Amino acid sequence: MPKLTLDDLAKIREKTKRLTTIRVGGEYRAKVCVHMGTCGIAAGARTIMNALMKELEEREIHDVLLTNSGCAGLCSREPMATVEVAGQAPVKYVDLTEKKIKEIFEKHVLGGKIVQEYALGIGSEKTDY
Amino acid sequence: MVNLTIDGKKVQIEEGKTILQAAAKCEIKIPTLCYHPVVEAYGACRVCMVEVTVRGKTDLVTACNTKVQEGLDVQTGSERVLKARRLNVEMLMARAPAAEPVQELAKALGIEKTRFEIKDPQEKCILCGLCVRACETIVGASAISFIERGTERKVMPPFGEPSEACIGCTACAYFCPTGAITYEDKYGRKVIHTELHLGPTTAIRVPIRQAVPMVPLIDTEACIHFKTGECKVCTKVCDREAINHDMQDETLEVEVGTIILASGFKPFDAKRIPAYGYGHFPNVITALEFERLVNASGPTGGKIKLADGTEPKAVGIIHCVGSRDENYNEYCSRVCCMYSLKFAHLIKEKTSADVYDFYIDMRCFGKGYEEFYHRLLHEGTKFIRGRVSDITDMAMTQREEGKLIIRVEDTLLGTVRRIPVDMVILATGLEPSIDHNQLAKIFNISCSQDTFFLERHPKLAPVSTFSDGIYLAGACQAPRDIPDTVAQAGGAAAEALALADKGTFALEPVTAEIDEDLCAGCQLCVNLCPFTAITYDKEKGISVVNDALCKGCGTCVAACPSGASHQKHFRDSQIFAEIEGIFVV
Amino acid sequence: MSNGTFEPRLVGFLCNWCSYTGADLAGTARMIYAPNVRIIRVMCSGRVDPQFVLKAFKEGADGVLISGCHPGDCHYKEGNYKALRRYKLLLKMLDQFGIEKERFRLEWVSAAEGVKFQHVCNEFTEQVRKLGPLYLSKNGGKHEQREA
Amino acid sequence: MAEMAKEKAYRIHLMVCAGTGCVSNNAFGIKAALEREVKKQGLENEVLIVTTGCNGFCERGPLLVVQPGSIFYQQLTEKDIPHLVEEHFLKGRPVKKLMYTPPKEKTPVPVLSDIDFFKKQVLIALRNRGLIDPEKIDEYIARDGYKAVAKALTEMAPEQVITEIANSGLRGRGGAGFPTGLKWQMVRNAPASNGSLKYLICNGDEGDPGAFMDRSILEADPHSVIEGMVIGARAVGASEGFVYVRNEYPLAIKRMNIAIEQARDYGLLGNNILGTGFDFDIKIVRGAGAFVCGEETALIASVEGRLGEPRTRPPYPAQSGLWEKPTLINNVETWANVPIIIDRGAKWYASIGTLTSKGTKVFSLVGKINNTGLVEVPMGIALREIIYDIGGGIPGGKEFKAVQTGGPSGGCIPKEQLDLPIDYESLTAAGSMMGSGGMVVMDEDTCMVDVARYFLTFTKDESCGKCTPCREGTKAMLDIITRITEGKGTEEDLTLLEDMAHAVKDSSLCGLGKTAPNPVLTTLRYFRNEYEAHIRDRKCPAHVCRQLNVYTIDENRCLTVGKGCDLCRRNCASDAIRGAKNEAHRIVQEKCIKCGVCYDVCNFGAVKVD
Amino acid sequence: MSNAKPKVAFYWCSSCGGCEESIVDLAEDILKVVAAVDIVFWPVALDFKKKDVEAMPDGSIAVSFINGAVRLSEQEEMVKLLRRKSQLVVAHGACSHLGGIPGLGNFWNKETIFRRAYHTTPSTQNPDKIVPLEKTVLDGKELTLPRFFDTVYALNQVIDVDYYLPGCAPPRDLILSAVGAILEGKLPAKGAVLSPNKSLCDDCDRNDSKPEKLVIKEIKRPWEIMLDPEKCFLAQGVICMGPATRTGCNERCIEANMPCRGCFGPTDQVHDQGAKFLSALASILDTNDEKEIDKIVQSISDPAGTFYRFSLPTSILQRRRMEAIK
Repeated sequence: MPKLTLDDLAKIREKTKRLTTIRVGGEYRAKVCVHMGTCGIAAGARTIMNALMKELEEREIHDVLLTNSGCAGLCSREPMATVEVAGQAPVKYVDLTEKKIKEIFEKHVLGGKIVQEYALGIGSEKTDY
Repeated sequence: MVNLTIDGKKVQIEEGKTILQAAAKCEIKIPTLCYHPVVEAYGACRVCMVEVTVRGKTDLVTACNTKVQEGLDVQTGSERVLKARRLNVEMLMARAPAAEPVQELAKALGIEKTRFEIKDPQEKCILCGLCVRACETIVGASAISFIERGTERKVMPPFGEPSEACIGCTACAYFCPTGAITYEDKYGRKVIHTELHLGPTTAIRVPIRQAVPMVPLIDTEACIHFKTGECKVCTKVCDREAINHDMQDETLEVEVGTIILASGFKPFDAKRIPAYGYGHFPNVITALEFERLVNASGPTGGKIKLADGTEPKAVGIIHCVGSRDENYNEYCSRVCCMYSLKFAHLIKEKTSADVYDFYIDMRCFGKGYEEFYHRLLHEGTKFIRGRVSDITDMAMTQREEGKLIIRVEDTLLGTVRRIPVDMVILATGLEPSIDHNQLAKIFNISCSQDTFFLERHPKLAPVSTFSDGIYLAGACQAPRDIPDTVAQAGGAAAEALALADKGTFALEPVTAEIDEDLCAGCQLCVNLCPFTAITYDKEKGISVVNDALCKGCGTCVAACPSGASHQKHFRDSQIFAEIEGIFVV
Repeated sequence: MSNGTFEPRLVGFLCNWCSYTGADLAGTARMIYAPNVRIIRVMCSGRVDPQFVLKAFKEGADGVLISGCHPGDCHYKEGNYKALRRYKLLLKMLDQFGIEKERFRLEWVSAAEGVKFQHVCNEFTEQVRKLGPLYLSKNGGKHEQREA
Repeated sequence: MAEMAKEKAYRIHLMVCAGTGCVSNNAFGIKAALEREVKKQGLENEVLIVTTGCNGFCERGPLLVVQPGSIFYQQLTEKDIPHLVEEHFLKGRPVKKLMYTPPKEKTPVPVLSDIDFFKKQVLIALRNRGLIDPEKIDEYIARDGYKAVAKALTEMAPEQVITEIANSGLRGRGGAGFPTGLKWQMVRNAPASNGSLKYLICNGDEGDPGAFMDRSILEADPHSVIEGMVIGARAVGASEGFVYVRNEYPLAIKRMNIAIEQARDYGLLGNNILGTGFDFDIKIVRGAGAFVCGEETALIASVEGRLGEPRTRPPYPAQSGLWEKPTLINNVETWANVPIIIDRGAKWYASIGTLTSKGTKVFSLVGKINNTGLVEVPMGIALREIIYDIGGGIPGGKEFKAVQTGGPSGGCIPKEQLDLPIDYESLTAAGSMMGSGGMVVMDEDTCMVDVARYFLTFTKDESCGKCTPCREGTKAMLDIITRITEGKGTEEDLTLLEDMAHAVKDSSLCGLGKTAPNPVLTTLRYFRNEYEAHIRDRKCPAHVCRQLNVYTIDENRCLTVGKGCDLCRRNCASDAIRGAKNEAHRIVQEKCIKCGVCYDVCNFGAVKVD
Repeated sequence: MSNAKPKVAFYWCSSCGGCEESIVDLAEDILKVVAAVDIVFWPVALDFKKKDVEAMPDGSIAVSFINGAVRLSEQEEMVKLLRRKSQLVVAHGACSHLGGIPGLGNFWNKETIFRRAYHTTPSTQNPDKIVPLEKTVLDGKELTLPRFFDTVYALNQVIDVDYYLPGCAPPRDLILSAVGAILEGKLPAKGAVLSPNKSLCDDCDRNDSKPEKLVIKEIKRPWEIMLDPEKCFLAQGVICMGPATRTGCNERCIEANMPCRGCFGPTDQVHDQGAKFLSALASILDTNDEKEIDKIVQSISDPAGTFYRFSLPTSILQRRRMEAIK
């Protein structure tokens, strides 16, 4: 009995690949950017970030890029996040709560359907990286 | 077979041979320095470089370790070759200006002096590595190696300390082509005639020039292979592949009808008499050593020399060393007087030395012997009757300075004398060569008290033994000289042949017999028999006498507790009758 | 005895190879020695059965001599050593029988030692002569009325 | 079975370069600071800190690459970290001042792939550099690691593997450029005497001064070497392999050891690899760092525990190598190329490079160049591209003079040949060689005679001393060159030097000796005028050979500008300067020992050198 | 003398009585004997007097079994009488066969024995130095005692003996077969010892345990060592007379883990059991060194008594020479 079979090798590869995809800048289905300037953090961006991390972790999703950025300039509507599904224009969501972001994640990030009610606008600006 | 061309000459040679070997085959000389036929080629000195062309590709390679290839075209003296070779030799001249082979090579290549910096004009080592390779691959000791690298490279034992791995074989010095390695015998005993090598010289040798069969043997005590498991150089140089290191002593069982024992003698070990200083004074030598010294095929070509190579001015010959002496051997060794006289004669003949013979009495028993003695008396040999007490180098007078002084009581003059001489020859006596008691047990024969073999009868059966079919010849029976030995050997051979021819021999009439009906099988007699003639028959439960082995001593008969054993012609009843008869009167 | 001097009667068991030859040598060399020793030749001193010694004493010997080759010289290698062992034990036992040690002797005489044989004979004779007769038969033997 | 537990995902991966260069620049201090700050900001569940092997841009260490996005931070100090962590990782604002700004430019280039140094590189051997933690086999596997082994062991016959390697056109990266496929075929065909024992060796004895690509691969991606070796072992039928690493590479040894352990744990080494019944294992042999042990026969002797000195070839190691068994010996970089060739196919590989030289080559770019570091470029790239595009040109605006490739065994290539395509044949034709990939750039201030002296000093010191020409010849040549640099050279010396260089090249036993004269020969070839200047004019045009310099003092300047500061006189070791404070000074040439101290200490430029 | 049953006489001389016991020990087999023969004289068991025997015609007794050595004139007289009256005389047991244990008295004579017995034994109180006298006149009447000989005799040294039953005492089966042979008239040649003419080793179970080289380095007495019950006694260094002793005893001593003491006497070929055993023993001593020989000899404390335990009167020397002792 070998210590490792071909299947095992493939499994390890797949798993680790998912965990390290962000390093190689491969294909992402979506990019979520949480705006985490001082204003954002004060308004609860941390909760949004944590909620998103938890979603990614629980669903074992590795092809969604989760980033943060500084203040988006619309401090009154914080917490804010920008969702950019591959091939589509980025969408900015404002006044987020944990519940809201979960819904957005479910519907927009995974489902590809924009959650209109939370969105600020579409196609505003692109996040750099 | 591979075909190649060397300097235009076509050569055919077996595959696997080197260009150097191929060149040798067609008598083209390629110079070498680090090459030795028995050591694996190293390719370090680069003077054997030749230009080879194969399949259109030309390159410089070392001839010593480049194997031949089909179609190889070799140039041993092209400009490119010579340029490289000259430069290498020139560089070696700078490294080792005192190395003669390099100088010779340079001369041959037309190099007069080196253009490179000479560090040490005395240096001889060319770093060819033969010593290192010999020590590693031939000796198997790896006691020396290169240390440092580049120009700092040198041959050293580990850490530059005397190495425990060194077995002192001096192979390194032997292989060194430039004499850069020397050695000194620090730990051996003070060698007699250091330059003469009276002992064995090499591990593989013909034992003596008159050896039969005239073939070399390997001294396993001295052979490096038996010390380290390596070497086997001899097998590499023996074309006939006649050398086999794996040979073991083997026991051969040969069935024979008769046996002649001729185990010979060994000379008395002169070291047993410390007062004579043998082994201490280099110029005190034994008779055998003198024989070797005076032998025309010996190390000095027959010249009589002292340890320092000079000729002696006075020589003392001491008779009866180890013979006629109750401290060592009581018997007379018979031959010493005559060979001592021969020595005296030879010394007189070859040198102008005074010869002193110290004797107890002259035993010139043979034909013409006495006449020889008389001749010596006329030749001026000084005979001094008396046993030498000791030999010393403690001079008491000017005349004795640097001499060996023999102290002796001259019994004819009745005074103690001190005779200064340069060389002392000890006329060592004869002793049985091997353990005769053990041999006697094997052959069912006896030894006399002096441990020489005992003949059956001194007059009636002088070459026979108590075992029928076993005969004695030569000094194993008693000290004797060559004519006597030859005569006795002839007698023994005749007896042996006569018996073998006859095919049968008469049993002793006086043997023991065991009465089957009376023997209870107590086995007490079995071990008594010195001739192992009695065996216990387990099945019958009785002991049985082998008539052919029984010599009829009757010991078993005397011991048989149940009276079952009888001795023919010496029955109990016969002896009882004899006893009774004595007192009839 | 008639002239008042006691002439001991001695028995000698001599080995064929050394002592008997030695005795022979003494004879051929015309040596003069005491005639008291009656010689019985055996092949080897190892052949001498203690019964022979007892028998000799019983039959009237005043002394018994066993003679063989010197140790190490035995024609049969070790027969003389066996003789020696038996002699030692027998000597002790004879003492218990009231026979003096001096009446029983073991000697090594080689074929060349005619002189020694002469010497042994003379000495042994004198030795036993000093002890006087053994008179064994007087109170041994068959049941006799002498008891009375 | 590998542990398949669910692992935590992080949104940011910090790839801290832990190559030897960065480590010596406090990479671990940076790493510790990062950990500290990340924890302080409560980001430990979001940010993963990874130590990677050498990133290549060693000039700029310590380095940090932030993923996603490949933001390249350089020349970090511990002080920078709190700010960096807060700004970038917490607040998402990359810190521009810690990014790389190319020379002559003002704006930093944030993304690694946009940096010139990286832009022109093609990473094959170094494909995983900076992307994986070399101490984690899973990360290697994630990068398609051990996929090639699986393929070679299960889908390909040994002959196919060899054919694939042969077709790829891969050539030995150790320097000589022997076709790898052919070598493998030789080992495979070698009759294995005494059973079927064959050995594999990975030559990691990187001895060229300034070369560190092997070390870098071993540190950054040890598994690629292991994988290559397993494939090689399968192809030639070997069951035991040795990785020969010089003891001066402790980090490489440590990472290799960890990698071997991990591979064994996963059954990728040892018995029954991947259930295919194939057995192979690797041991590490540490070399004592003798340059000559890079020579394969010397290396084998060293592995065997003997004196590391070369022997005559043939027999080649492929026929009779380690313990006289057929032995496949390849360089680290060669082995690292193997898995990807098997994985992606010979055709893909052969598409890179030139007609005769396929694939890429890793060079260590050092010397008078802006971007010192490790670069992997496709074969055929022009020297100019490497030096000016990747290397960023010569610092201080000086003029390029020559580039020395192939280390001490290589030669100098002058600026006339800057457009020389880098491949085996071109380099050899230019009198140099590919070597293991050292590339030393020289500018106008370099004396080529001195360069030759420098390399000869190295080869003389590193010569094992076995064969006469190398041992005595390098020394003799060095003596001559030293004479020349001291102004004592003659025309005959030049002839003798040239003769000797040819003879040593011709008659030396091993590659070391055969190539040792290369620096001499190429400098003679391209810069003979410099030699002649040294001999005829007793001048060193670059003023490097101090013995040839003539120091004078501009008395006027000394007095007027420097006011006779007397500094030079006080510093003169040989009491060769006359003068006193407020006086003009002058140098007594007879006493001057040309140490140059006066020149160095003069603050007013009054000391002239000629 | 037409009585069908042969007449048988039993008599004991100087003996311990064990031989009488050996007859009683025949147990029920005695009844067969009694049934087959007419016992006419058996002083130990039946009330016959000397005069009854004298009254019998010469040769009227078929066989007389006489045990014990002859020590007294009375015994001499009685055995001579029985000889005259009997057709066959069988020496019954070691004492009459060889002299036996009483024969050890031959190391002394009457004078020394009396001195010891009546004067010097520690338990004796005899201030008047009274010794038994052959004739004593008491109240004018003369009382006689049999004369005590200086020497002990085996039976055949006093009368002619036809057969010998060896052993101390003779084992049952030997007696039975002897009686059987006599009754059936299947008798061997006159003078025969009614036991096989081989030494004990022939039957000894331990004979196979002898080592290849049977030698003795040191003599031990049985109580000095733990005797190996399987191994030859000589191999253990213990003196066993077996090799010099006639077999037929059923190795009773050996089975009791005691070495043979020689009660069956020597085989026919041997004149002197003690001398022969001495010779054998000395032969297997494992040394040629005179000093060591002396040492071993020294360790044998009583060679004569050991080797002649049962056979002194019939040995060549027969007895000690008293002249040398003062």
